[in-house]
Amino acid sequence: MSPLLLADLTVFTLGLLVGFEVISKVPATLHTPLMSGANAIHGVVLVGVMLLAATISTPAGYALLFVAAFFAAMNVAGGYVVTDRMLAMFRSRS
Amino acid sequence: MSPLLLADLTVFTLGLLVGFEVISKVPATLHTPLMSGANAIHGVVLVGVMLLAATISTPAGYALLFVAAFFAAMNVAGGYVVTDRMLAMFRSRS
Amino acid sequence: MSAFDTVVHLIYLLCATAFVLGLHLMNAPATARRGNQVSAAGMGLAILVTLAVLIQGQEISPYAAWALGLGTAAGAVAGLVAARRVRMTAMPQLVSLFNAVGGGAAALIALGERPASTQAEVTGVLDVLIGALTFSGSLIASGKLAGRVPGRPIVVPYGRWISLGLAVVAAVMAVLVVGFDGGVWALAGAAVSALAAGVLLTLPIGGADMPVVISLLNACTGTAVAMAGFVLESTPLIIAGALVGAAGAILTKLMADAMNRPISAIMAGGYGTGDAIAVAAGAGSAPVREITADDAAIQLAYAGRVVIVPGYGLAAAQAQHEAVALAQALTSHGVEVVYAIHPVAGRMPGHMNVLLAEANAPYEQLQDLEESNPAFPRTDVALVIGANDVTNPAARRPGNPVSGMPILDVDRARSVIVIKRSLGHGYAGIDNELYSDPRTAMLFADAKAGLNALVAGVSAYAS
Amino acid sequence: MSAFDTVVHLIYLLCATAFVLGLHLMNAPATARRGNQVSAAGMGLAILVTLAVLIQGQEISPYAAWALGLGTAAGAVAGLVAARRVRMTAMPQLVSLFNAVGGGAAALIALGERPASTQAEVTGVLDVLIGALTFSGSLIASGKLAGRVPGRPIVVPYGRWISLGLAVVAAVMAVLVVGFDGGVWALAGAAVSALAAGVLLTLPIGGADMPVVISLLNACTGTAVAMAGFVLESTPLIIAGALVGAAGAILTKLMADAMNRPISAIMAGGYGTGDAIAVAAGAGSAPVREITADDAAIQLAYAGRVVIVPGYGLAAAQAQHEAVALAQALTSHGVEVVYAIHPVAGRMPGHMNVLLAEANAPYEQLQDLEESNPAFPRTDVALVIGANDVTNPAARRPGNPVSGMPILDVDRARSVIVIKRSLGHGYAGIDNELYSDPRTAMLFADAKAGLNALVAGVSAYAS
Amino acid sequence: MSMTTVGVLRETAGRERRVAMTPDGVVRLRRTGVRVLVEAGAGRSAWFDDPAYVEAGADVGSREQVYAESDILVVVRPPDDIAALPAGRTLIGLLDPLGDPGLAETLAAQGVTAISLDLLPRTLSRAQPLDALTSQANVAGYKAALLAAEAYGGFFPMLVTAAGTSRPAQVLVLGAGVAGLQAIATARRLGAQVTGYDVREAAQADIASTGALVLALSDAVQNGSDGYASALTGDEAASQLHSLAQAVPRFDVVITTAKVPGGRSPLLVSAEALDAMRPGSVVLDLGGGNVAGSAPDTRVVTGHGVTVIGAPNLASTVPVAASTAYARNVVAALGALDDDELVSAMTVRPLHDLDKERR
Amino acid sequence: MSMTTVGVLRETAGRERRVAMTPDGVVRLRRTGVRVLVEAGAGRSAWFDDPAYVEAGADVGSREQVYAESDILVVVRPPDDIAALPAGRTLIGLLDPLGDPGLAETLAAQGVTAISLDLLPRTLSRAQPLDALTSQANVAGYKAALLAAEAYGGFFPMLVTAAGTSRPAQVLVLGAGVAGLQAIATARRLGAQVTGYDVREAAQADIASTGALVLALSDAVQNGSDGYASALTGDEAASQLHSLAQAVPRFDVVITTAKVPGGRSPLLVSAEALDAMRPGSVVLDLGGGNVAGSAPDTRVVTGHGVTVIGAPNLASTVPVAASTAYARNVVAALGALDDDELVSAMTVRPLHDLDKERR
Ligand SMILES: NC(=O)c1ccc[n+]([C@@H]2O[C@H](COP(=O)([O-])OP(=O)(O)OC[C@H]3O[C@@H](n4cnc5c(N)ncnc54)[C@H](OP(=O)(O)O)[C@@H]3O)[C@@H](O)[C@H]2O)c1
Ligand SMILES: NC(=O)c1ccc[n+]([C@@H]2O[C@H](COP(=O)([O-])OP(=O)(O)OC[C@H]3O[C@@H](n4cnc5c(N)ncnc54)[C@H](OP(=O)(O)O)[C@@H]3O)[C@@H](O)[C@H]2O)c1
Ligand SMILES: NC(=O)c1ccc[n+]([C@@H]2O[C@H](COP(=O)([O-])OP(=O)(O)OC[C@H]3O[C@@H](n4cnc5c(N)ncnc54)[C@H](O)[C@@H]3O)[C@@H](O)[C@H]2O)c1
Ligand SMILES: NC(=O)c1ccc[n+]([C@@H]2O[C@H](COP(=O)([O-])OP(=O)(O)OC[C@H]3O[C@@H](n4cnc5c(N)ncnc54)[C@H](O)[C@@H]3O)[C@@H](O)[C@H]2O)c1
Repeated sequence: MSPLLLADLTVFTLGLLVGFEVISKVPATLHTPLMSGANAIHGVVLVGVMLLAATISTPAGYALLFVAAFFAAMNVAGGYVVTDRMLAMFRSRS
Repeated sequence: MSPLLLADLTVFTLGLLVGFEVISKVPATLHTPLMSGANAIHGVVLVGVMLLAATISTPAGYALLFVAAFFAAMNVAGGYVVTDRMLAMFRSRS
Repeated sequence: MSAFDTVVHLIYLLCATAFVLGLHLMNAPATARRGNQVSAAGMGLAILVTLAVLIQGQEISPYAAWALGLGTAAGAVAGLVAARRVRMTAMPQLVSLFNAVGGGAAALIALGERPASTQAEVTGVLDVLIGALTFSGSLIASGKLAGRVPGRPIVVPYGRWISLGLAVVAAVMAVLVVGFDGGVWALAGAAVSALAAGVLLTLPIGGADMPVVISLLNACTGTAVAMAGFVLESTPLIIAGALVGAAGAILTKLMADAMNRPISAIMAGGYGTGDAIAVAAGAGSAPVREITADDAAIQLAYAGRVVIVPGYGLAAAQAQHEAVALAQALTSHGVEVVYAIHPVAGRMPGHMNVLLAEANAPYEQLQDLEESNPAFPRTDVALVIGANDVTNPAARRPGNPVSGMPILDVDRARSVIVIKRSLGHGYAGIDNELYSDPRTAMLFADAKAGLNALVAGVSAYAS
Repeated sequence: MSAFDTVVHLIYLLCATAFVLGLHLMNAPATARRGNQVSAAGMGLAILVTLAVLIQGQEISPYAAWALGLGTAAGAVAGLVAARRVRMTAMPQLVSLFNAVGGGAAALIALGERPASTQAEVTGVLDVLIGALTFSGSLIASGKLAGRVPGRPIVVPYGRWISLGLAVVAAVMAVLVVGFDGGVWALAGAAVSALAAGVLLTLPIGGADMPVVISLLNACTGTAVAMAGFVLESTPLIIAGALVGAAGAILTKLMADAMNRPISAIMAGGYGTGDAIAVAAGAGSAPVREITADDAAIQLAYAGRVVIVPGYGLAAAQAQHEAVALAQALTSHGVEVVYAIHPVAGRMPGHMNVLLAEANAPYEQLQDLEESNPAFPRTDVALVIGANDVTNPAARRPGNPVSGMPILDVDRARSVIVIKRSLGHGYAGIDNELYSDPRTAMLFADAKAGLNALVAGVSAYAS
Repeated sequence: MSMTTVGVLRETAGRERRVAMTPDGVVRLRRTGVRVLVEAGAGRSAWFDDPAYVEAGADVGSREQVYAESDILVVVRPPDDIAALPAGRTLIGLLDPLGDPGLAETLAAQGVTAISLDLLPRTLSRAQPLDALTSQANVAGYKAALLAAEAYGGFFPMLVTAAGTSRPAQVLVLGAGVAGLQAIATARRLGAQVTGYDVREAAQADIASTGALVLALSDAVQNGSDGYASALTGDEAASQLHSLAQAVPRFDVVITTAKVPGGRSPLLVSAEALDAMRPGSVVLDLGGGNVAGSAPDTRVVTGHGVTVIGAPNLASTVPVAASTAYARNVVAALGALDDDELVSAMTVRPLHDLDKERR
Repeated sequence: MSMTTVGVLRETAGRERRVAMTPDGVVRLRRTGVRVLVEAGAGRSAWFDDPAYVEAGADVGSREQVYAESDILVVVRPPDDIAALPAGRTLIGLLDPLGDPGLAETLAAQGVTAISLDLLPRTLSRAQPLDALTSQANVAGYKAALLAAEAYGGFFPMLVTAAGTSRPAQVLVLGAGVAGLQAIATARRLGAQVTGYDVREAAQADIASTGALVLALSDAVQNGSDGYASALTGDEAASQLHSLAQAVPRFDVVITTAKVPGGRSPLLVSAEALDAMRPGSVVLDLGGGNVAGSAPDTRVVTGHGVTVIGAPNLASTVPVAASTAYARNVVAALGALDDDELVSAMTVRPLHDLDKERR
């Protein structure tokens, strides 16, 4: 295995560990917003799509790129906004 | 910065994040055992001392190595055993 | 490594830290919103930095730039509009949709990138498989919740065998890609079989279990994104993907636990028929909405005015001390609390008074029917503890055993939480329409245990 | 990278995961011991694998091998013997000693390794500075707890100026090492100034604050180890070091919070005079041991038999409902609970009965003096709630206001927890020797609030 | 029937301290546009004096005036000058037509419409505000516990004091209807350890819901759904009496409240059971006839030192509470005169009519 | 003094139902090797019959026999045939030497040693088991609340029922010593809303510790440390009486328990205050002289319908509890005869001696 892959694997493992530990006892009311918040985070795939763009040079590739960018951007933008709307319910008592 | 250093830094950061997240609301009774348990973990410095041994070839180095090994081994062995003794109080009720 | 690259890497690390911090803050109601904002800030930074990388590298073709720009703009607008417009109740299906496109994007990355190494081939195949499965599965889940796909479990004939077949096909394709440089067509084949598998896995699961399934698919997307990170050798994708993958998995377990359903049973399918959990008490009862003690506790803690309506069940469970403890906890948290006592609640005149006096409820907080009824419309939560007949709106209609009895107008409160053990009847032996009121949520528990959980919840989650 | 290297790296990763899992499990009493075992297993594996690396590499000189082997063996034996022999009460100072040697080892690594790069130089200096400071600081802390160094805060004249001077020296040495290849002597200079600083920082801090200081030094050692990992480019050291550094920091904050002392105030020194916290009530009162509600809850939950001794303070706080709720929680957790009622507890005959009957304490659990006294020796915890005179052992001696009054023999129970607001007197107006009994722990709180915290604790920490 | 004047009569029965209408009730009636005419001194023994009635909006007059001017006359118990009632009037009260069938005949002969609140169909939810049997039984049950505590020579509660520990009194309540449950609750408040018993199985959960212990006997368990017990057969009664005789002696205080609608109250505590009890024990008979040798409104001490108190009309000894509740029942009844189902059920008819209907 | 026989006399005071020794006490005494001789019928009105004493190990004999054979005679209240007491005997009881100085002279003249439990130094912790004043006041306070509830025409508790809502009775307890606190606690158990008042400042916390409300008046607050109140000056008393007259009328039930050791019980409820109370209110005077117009063991109803009950000796009406506790006090006293400090304090001496000592 390449040292780079090993380093990536280390990072991946530690990422998993952080993920496991970061969710503690959460009230059920927060389950859905938390899921939605996590969903927004994997919108980071947009960064991947942007990096991919640099390597693309065929018409089929452009189409694929467009769709991927559309998908990823939708994930990011919609994800954060909808989570925020859910959480707006928890502002301090009226 | 070298890519290796960057990778190490990434790992270090993630290690910190895991460390921050892994301690949740702990009853005060466990504070001391938990500190002791964490203390045992940094006994991993023994691994470092072992790796260091491969690079040492001077008499002063050997002395330093002996002391370092003594220190690290004491940390590891004593750390785990004393923690275990503390925690033995928590075995299920008599 | 250039200084620019170093800075980029460090910033990516900062973004990853923001994601972790964001999720951390989202564990508690008081900080949850700030958590989401921290996470979003990290995301914005990551995107900006990547933009800088693209500009600095100058390798991107103009067409690709256009495709990227237009796609991103259109996707962002679509996401924003959908997120802003959606009704509260439709949010879960929208989240599922966002999850689907996220998985889709991850899969497309692997389809678009020429694998540079065996590592990239392996992770690429994994990316495509997981991403495609998530894509179709999440779409079905979203459709079920939205009612576009029937919510009831759909049994596909020979579903297990077909799934097995699809798995074999996917495996063969994967081997072709990795071992024999099968190229894009094998990859596409893998994608198609994963898409089919996603549909097949989600169809048999009932609507009630969908939130858990969506959470599971969310974790899968995280994993797919991490795989995409391996393909692209991009640290932020790996970290964020792994983070969401693991956090999503834990969350899925918590959600399944809260519903008291093992994940394996959920995935086996066949349970849950609608968008609410129906608990049948007898013939002809309408579906009711269930609530957990945690949720109820938060609702109570964040209320301005709570009216406690005790009934025979409070006496049967001898839960008067717990009821008063809850009232005290709420009062000390700034909530206005009164007890509304119906003239015939319980089984003897003054039954509730005897109990509440024993538990030292202040006399000033005890109201009878005439005092309490006018105030229900400005009450945030009516908490009905083991009372039934004395809250039954059927009393307002002639022709049934409780007709003509004055009732406590709990159904005029902004929301109602009912603690009882089941949908069982009260003394009069008739169904209570209150329970199927959309504003009513049922906390099925023995009154004593239920109230204890509420007290614990209020002290845990109230800031 | 060779297959061997790959496997080694993966195993190191596994070990790091074991450390995390171990700490995770140590968060709850029921799993804590298993957590330590998981962590130890990971450590064993890491050492074995490193041994394999050494053997496989065959680069080690025989002298080095001997030095390593002998040092390790001697250190392990010393550690094991100390850990096995130490009395329960002396454990904290031993932990501090282990922490000292850990930090020392980390510092020695940087002294021993020839820096290969600027990176190694920077991290090496950091390693030496932090490691040396931890070494001396932990030794002082350990000495204070053991009584070898006086426990009271020791004020060094011009301490602040000396510290500043040391910091400047250390900085200069660091610059020499990194910027001007200052070599081993500059490094040693840095080490010496850090050693001195460690002493200087710890001396002014009082014995009562030592546990927090040790935890902080523990976090420092973690960081030093991580730095050593950078020097050696060893991933397991980096991960484990960072893990302990961060976890130790959080833990330090939790400990300081539990003692209600800001960390900054602790580090400023001057507070805490012995190994127990003394709260002065009047002239001539002996030091008493304080306990947090969390600890008390665990002690109660893990007891076999608990006797509740109510007194006037229970009545004054009107905490009868909370007392009974605690008894119920304990009973349902399998603990045997009775109430011991002294004939003149409270302010009127039968005062405690009236209160406990109101809260519905079962009559079978109420015992008077004759019934309860013989059973104290087989009682794990006597929980005294707002009672004072009726438990005062001074009554057994002539010559004071309570002489000759029969008392509840709580001091014959295996341990005693007393809930009251202060060391204030009872009706008879005299000190209570029970409070300075080594078996007694004081939970200073209003009875109602204290009992509420205990109920919450018992339900949270009881498995 | 145009309703104009409601007359309130002073009670004539001996020891009766209640009154059928209170000033509070007058206020409520006046709101419905009715004139209220109160006999002078009607409320005196319940501590409601005439000025209070006037202040509430009533007129006060002589008994003759009330008879002459009222369309509806309200009483607690039937007046003893019933012959003075002019024809065409309506009489509302607890007339006990089942216990005193002659009354119905007399009233019918006089042309008086009689509405008796004890004929109310109690299982109807909407009838609850009219339910005077419940409101009075509730008062009686409360007072029964007080009276028993008062008569008992020891403490009800457990008290640990410097002069020794008193164990809580053991109290047994037989019959767990309205009065029984309230007696249980009140005795429990005072700190006694209370056990309840009833022949109806459903009553066991009711007893438990007051926090008391349940005495479960296997004899003659009834599962009727209307909330009432029915008379036991001779065998059942004998077996029950025997089982209770075993249980009763370990109690310090026994309160009996058992009744059977339209029948004689069952005997629950036999002479043998009384003899087996400890000296100083107290037995209070609220049901009237539940205890061997008890007589209404008398205290007897048996040869073994057991005090037996007959107290069939305890509500009357808490006149303010009882009258206030009763007046609210009457106000509700006056407001329900257009409810044909209720009125027809409560109308007193001569016995033969009634019998016809019941069969 | 070689202790051989303890004699138990039947009480001779009117309405006195207690007895100085119970079978339970006899058992305890017998364990110390003492002979106990009980007058026949001594325990009857407290439900302890002669066979019970015999079973406990006592002998039963005639009054003459008891007088003749006993070394120590125990009573609750001084016997009226005190002249029959032979010289050289010891008499233990609640002899009230401060209230009846003549008794001391008589006993001294007869050569009888008299130990009066009401002279006990109550602040000594080890004296608590002997404290008969406390044990009897405790019983009296309990009974006072019961009696007041029984006499009151309404409910003590709040009850929401189909026949209306009854607000909880407002009860005021004046004087929060032993009896007052127990009265507060008992009335609270019954569900009343209770307020307490005492002239001693320390008593406020005691009242609050029973869960009751505190009535704080600014008049004549005392801070003495021995737990007793002292008599107020004329001005203080007048001002207190006035303030209480303002407060009293909003209560339904008032229980007074104020005493001053060795002095006359203070007047707390004036005739004006009584007149301002609502008809149906109840005032119970436990202190004896706390209420204008109250007389021992009588119930008076004022012109305004307020019932005033004089009840200075309520403990006697709960004879089992009172006698059991008293007997335990006596047993403790017999066991403490070697405690010189206690014995000397309790020994009755003719008034001039006593006066000398006190000054
Ligand atoms: N007050 C009186 O004088 C009197 C006398 C006789 C009859 N009644 C009649 O009794 C009724 C009183 O109405 P209500 O609303 O108080 O009571 P209810 O209508 O009888 O309903 C009581 C409810 O409590 C629930 N319950 C029972 N045990 C429980 C436990 N341990 N924990 C939680 N819930 C429990 C039962 O539902 P689950 O089984 O689902 O838990 C039941 O539906 C009226 O119909 C009234 O007419 C009143
Ligand atoms: N029973 C009777 O009949 C009677 C009558 C009169 C006098 N006494 C005398 O009263 C004494 C009774 O003994 P005891 O042990 O029950 O009580 P105690 O000796 O009077 O002590 C009560 C303790 O409760 C604590 N306290 C007060 N308020 C509190 C609150 N809100 N939360 C927690 N603790 C509180 C006080 O300590 P902090 O201030 O530190 O919190 C105090 O030391 C005896 O000396 C007895 O002789 C008894
Ligand atoms: N629907 C309502 O809201 C409502 C209103 C009032 C009363 N009730 C119900 O009506 C029922 C009767 O109440 P009540 O107080 O008028 O009854 P009651 O006065 O007729 O009888 C009193 C009790 O004695 C019991 N009893 C009779 N014979 C007995 C025997 N041999 N041994 C033991 N116990 C015996 C009865 O079961 C009853 O519980 C109760 O269940 C009550 O809850 C219902
Ligand atoms: N050391 C002990 O354990 C112990 C034992 C028994 C009693 N005590 C204490 O002794 C004290 C006296 O008890 P007691 O019941 O025998 O007292 P008591 O019978 O002499 O008087 C009853 C109460 O009346 C109050 N009083 C007197 N004059 C008053 C006035 N003008 N206005 C209002 N209140 C007035 C007194 O303050 C007292 O509280 C109490 O504080 C009690 O707690 C202590």
